[in-house]
Amino acid sequence: MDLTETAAEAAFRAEARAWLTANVPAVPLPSGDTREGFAMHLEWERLLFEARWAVVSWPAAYGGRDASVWEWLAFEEEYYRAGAPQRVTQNGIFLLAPTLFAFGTQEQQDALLPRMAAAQDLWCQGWSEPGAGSDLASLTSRADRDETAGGWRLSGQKTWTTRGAFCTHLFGLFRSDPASERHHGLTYFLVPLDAPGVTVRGFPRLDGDEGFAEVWFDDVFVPDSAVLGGVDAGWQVAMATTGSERGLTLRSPGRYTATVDRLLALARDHEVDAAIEQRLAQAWMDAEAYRLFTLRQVSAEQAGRGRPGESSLNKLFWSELDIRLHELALDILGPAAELEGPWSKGFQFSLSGPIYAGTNEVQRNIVAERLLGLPRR
Amino acid sequence: MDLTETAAEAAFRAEARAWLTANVPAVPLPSGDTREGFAMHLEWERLLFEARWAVVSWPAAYGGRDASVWEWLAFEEEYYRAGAPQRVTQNGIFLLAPTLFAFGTQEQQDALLPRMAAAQDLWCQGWSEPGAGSDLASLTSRADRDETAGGWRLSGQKTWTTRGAFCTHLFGLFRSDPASERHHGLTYFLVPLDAPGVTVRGFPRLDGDEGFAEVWFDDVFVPDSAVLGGVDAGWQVAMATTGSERGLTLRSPGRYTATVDRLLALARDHEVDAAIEQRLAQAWMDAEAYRLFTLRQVSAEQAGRGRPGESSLNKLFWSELDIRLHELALDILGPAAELEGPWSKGFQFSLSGPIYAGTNEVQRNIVAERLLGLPRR
Amino acid sequence: MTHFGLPDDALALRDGLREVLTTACSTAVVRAAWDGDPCEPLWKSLGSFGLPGLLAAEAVGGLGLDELSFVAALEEAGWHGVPGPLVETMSYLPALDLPVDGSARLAVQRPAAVNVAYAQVATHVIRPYEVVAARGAGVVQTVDRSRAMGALAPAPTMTIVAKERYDDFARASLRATLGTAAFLLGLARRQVDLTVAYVKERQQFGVAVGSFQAVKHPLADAVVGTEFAWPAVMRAAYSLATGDPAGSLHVSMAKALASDASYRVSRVCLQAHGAMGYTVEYDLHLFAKRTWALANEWGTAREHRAAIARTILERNER
Amino acid sequence: MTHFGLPDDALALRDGLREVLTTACSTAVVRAAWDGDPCEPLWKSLGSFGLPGLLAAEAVGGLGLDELSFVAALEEAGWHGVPGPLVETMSYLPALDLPVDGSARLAVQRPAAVNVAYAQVATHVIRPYEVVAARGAGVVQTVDRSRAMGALAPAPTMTIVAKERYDDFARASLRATLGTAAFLLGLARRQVDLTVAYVKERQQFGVAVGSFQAVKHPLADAVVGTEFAWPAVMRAAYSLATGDPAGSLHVSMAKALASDASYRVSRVCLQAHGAMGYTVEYDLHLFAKRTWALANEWGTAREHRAAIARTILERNER
Repeated sequence: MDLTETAAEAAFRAEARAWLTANVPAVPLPSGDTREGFAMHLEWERLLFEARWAVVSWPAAYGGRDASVWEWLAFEEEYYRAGAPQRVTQNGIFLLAPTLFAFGTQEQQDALLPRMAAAQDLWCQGWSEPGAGSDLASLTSRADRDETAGGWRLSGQKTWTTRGAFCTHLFGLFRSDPASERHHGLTYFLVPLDAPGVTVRGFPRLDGDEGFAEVWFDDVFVPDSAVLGGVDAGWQVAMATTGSERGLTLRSPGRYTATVDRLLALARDHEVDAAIEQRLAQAWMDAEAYRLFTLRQVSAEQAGRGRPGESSLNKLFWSELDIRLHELALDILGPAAELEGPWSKGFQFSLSGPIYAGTNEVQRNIVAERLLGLPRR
Repeated sequence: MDLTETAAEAAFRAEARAWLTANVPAVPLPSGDTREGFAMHLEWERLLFEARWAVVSWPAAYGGRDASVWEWLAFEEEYYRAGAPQRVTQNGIFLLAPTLFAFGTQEQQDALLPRMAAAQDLWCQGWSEPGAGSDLASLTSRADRDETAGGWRLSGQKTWTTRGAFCTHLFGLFRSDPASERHHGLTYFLVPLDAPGVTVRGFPRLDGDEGFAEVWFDDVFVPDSAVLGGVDAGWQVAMATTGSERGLTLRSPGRYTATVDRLLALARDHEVDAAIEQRLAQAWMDAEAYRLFTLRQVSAEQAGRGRPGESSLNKLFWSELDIRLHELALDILGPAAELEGPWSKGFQFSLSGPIYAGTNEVQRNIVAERLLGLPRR
Repeated sequence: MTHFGLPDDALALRDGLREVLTTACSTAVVRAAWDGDPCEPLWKSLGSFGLPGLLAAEAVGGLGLDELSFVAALEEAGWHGVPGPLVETMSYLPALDLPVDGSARLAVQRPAAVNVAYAQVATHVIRPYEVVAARGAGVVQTVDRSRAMGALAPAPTMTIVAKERYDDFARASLRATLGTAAFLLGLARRQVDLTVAYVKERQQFGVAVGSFQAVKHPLADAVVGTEFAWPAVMRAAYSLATGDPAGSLHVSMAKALASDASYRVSRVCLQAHGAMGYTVEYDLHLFAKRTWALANEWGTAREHRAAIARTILERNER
Repeated sequence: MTHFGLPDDALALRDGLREVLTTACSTAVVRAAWDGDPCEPLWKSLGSFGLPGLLAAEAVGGLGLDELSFVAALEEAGWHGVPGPLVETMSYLPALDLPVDGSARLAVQRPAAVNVAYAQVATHVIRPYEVVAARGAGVVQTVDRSRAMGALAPAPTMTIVAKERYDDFARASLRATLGTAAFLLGLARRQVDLTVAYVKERQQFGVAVGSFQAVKHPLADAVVGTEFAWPAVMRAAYSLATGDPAGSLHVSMAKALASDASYRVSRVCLQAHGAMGYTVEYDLHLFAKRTWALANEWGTAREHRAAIARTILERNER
């Protein structure tokens, strides 16, 4: 057990803090889930990239700093503490990139990662379909082999694609073996959204922002190089990514400790009684407990002692924590809670937490079955 | 809508209050779930019977007062307000008796009800078996036809029989059609526990009192007159009784409003902050809401407007309310909560609420399927 | 004889209103209100039905009904998500000399509040002891956009309320609190109905998702909450109708239980819908967002519980 | 390099203790403690292992280990439900000149408390700044009878604590709070283990009840609670071991989270057992009742949260 920051880590943190202090916009950007806001966030992404803060844990060759996971956590902590903009590139750099590093060919990595880091290619995720949500393995989008052209023809529909209307590329699963069922016979494809036959329609989320898209594929040709990790091996490849989505790469602890700091500031501006104080203390503890759990989880994984179901524990906790933090803020605001603003917006966003990245119902099954060993139905 | 008490109701209430004030023991009796305490409670039951307060809603011929359900509710309110002893006869008068009134022959009613009211016959319930709890229909205790002797021979084992070690009779379900499955082919029997072949072993509950019994039947003969409501019709007959158990006859609102009064008195003896005050207000509201819900439920049933699943709503609410009330008391007591006393004892008892009379898991299924119409699995 | 239930005339009124609203208040109408539409045809229908003046005396054209009919009607209105300041209009009209035909729409400025909900569509704004015949200036967006708020424009005409009507105003405030509780339970019922329909239909893993205990049990628990809040609303209505001195306590209880129960329903129903509930293209959000706003309007659950605690801790000290 | 996890020596100690307790502390031993048995053989085994003096200096025969080993050992002791004032003895021995071989058993009289838990089996009772070598007189029964309480008998020998050891006493109090948190999580782990075994075995409706979401999901949620409390216990142990000035804050957090999480586990596990958990003939209650007692001992979750609130609301005002 050692929680002291090394000199190098401290220096890394200090550098990040100084840069963020100097560069984070004084006035928060408009939501990155609207067309105008997205464009402004892209500028921010490019600024981050130029200063080599876009992908700190990546190799320097791809625009990163080869940061350790501890440095990455420190960066995230500073990032949220500084109130820096949301990362509209996150589905690429946090969800696709780990899969590319693990399964991509050298050519794929060299071609895709630098452009992703620089926010030139903007990636969205194509998992869900109208009939395949929690039951992802029931997906029906097809990839038909085109031997002549040396590639595949995609057809079908994806939906709930976050920021799909603003992105340039999609990664997703398609059924490449027409005789297959469930999680067999699927392939992980990388698809440019300007390919002929692709239609994208943005549609609004709960808070009214156009944060979702439906994507239709009508006989869309992609070459063999668009396959990530092997034909018919898509499920295994995709599961590596959903693990990342559930676990800490998407939800770094700094996000919640920063939210709690804002919550405490809000409480100081209002009269709060002992009932609220109890909940404030709980909020502070929970965010801190999430940070400590994450440190433990990372340490265990590094020591090869990770446990099954751990990323589901993580996901259950942060998704419910996020809602509790916002509920507490709204309770402090009282009748003013209904006004549009960061807390009401954050509350609405928090409600998606128990739904996306595998519903919490599915996560509870995983904890019960894989961590505790209870029988499947 | 009319919540005014009639003159007759008010007089009835006043008479009950006066009698209770004069007769309720000044020092609470020891637990009726121990052998010594049970005997003292029987004396109380006989006192109640002599003053015609044992079974107020029954016909005068059987020892009652022909009280309306409103009068019965008023009596219960006064009973709990006075801190009167627990009703150790309740499984007979509240669970079996409604079934006897509905399904018993005139002979059965005349023979059994007066003795039950007078606490001469003491009835326990024989539903659960070691392998049949929530899944009551899986019970395996048998009733084999003995045509020669004109009756039945019972064999098998019942368990979790409340106060079984102190009772004289048992009512329960036995499989009378050996070829039957699930809820078919069961018969409802009335069995004296001194019949040859019956063995009873008391065993302790969570609070250490000998409140449960296992009952073994080894070729126990009972005559045809021991059948209640028809051979092979036991399931339908029994369901009428479990409805009573879940619903208001077992848990009258006066019980919780009286508990809340004691809770408020406890709070006045301790320093409580706003967090506790919020919970006290919630406790008061919940007990009151339970009372109002019950009034509505009774009114609807009297008007023939009862809904499926209503008794499950009722059971879910009182069982969880009872725990919350006791948790709050223990929280107010703090470190003193662990001392044996009425609140810690009541807390332990409250924990059985979500388990007995059909687990709350089963009740939630019933609400979802019968009231809301969701599909069965 | 004791009877706990809505009287037949209240039930008949509710059924009649249901018929009116089924045609006059589709979700398309609610969505129009989100875009600022004052929904004149809807209010005209409501006026013809007599709803705004439900509590007003028959002498001035009202229906002269009591609070039991009032909560029966508002629960139904909540199910339909009627946009606009219906609760406030119905509650305050009996205290004022204004038309009961739906042409007067009354918004209420709550103590210490800068902005007024429905300021854009109201004809009058009521403040403690004055009535301003004006609409709001500037729009402050709320999560439920049909409740868009605004600060008050300088008042062209203003009426100071006469002292002898102060009691009427206090009563109107209690009624508005109670009516909001009833409206919330209607919103909750609608959300449950939408959810039941959805989870019976939606298939995953080869079965309807509504067959999973993970969906059934939270929904059952949420329904327990609303089922036990509704009798409290009925009781408070009866107390106001009969002049029970504990009326204010009963109204607080009704509002606290309804706020919490309907909020919980909104959470469970959203979750049961999965991603489907998380887009404004689907209707659920219309009812969820109104729930979030109204749960905190006319006293939050915490405020009402605090008031109750003061009463019960004192009362029992006697 | 940053590493968040128990050091190898703490893990080895825990594994060794597990071996000792598996033979020395069966549930039969815990049940004997319920009947007033002071469990001498168990304490002799603990003494041989060195547990009572785990934190005491090697110079006086202790193991000289730190709080990380302390919480590792106590979590394991909690799993076995070790009866007697183990946490208190381990916490206070370093502050006193008493044998570390298990013959000295220290009970602690908490401020303002009349009765002392374990008064019947302790050799010494510690009060703010005095140590009484005496056992309690009279028995006050508690829900967990292995914790029977008593008022103190007139003290034959009493030692006033020297002023220069006040800091040691303050440290002992923090350690006892932390150790109780660790013990609670061990109790919780045991209850989960019992429950998992039971619901895998128990059949209803033709399947193991553990296959129902109604059983799985509450259990999963309860385990989330303990899984997130344990790192807080580790962190607080690390803070005490390294003299972190925020040690007291971290101990409060550990105790508050452990109290709530283990209480919740006790409720969910009892419910998952159905009637089986509701008899003292089955073992579950031994661990549940200790949980209920310890959740409120050395500060309730509410008290610790209140302390945390004071700190964080002030700290951030700087």
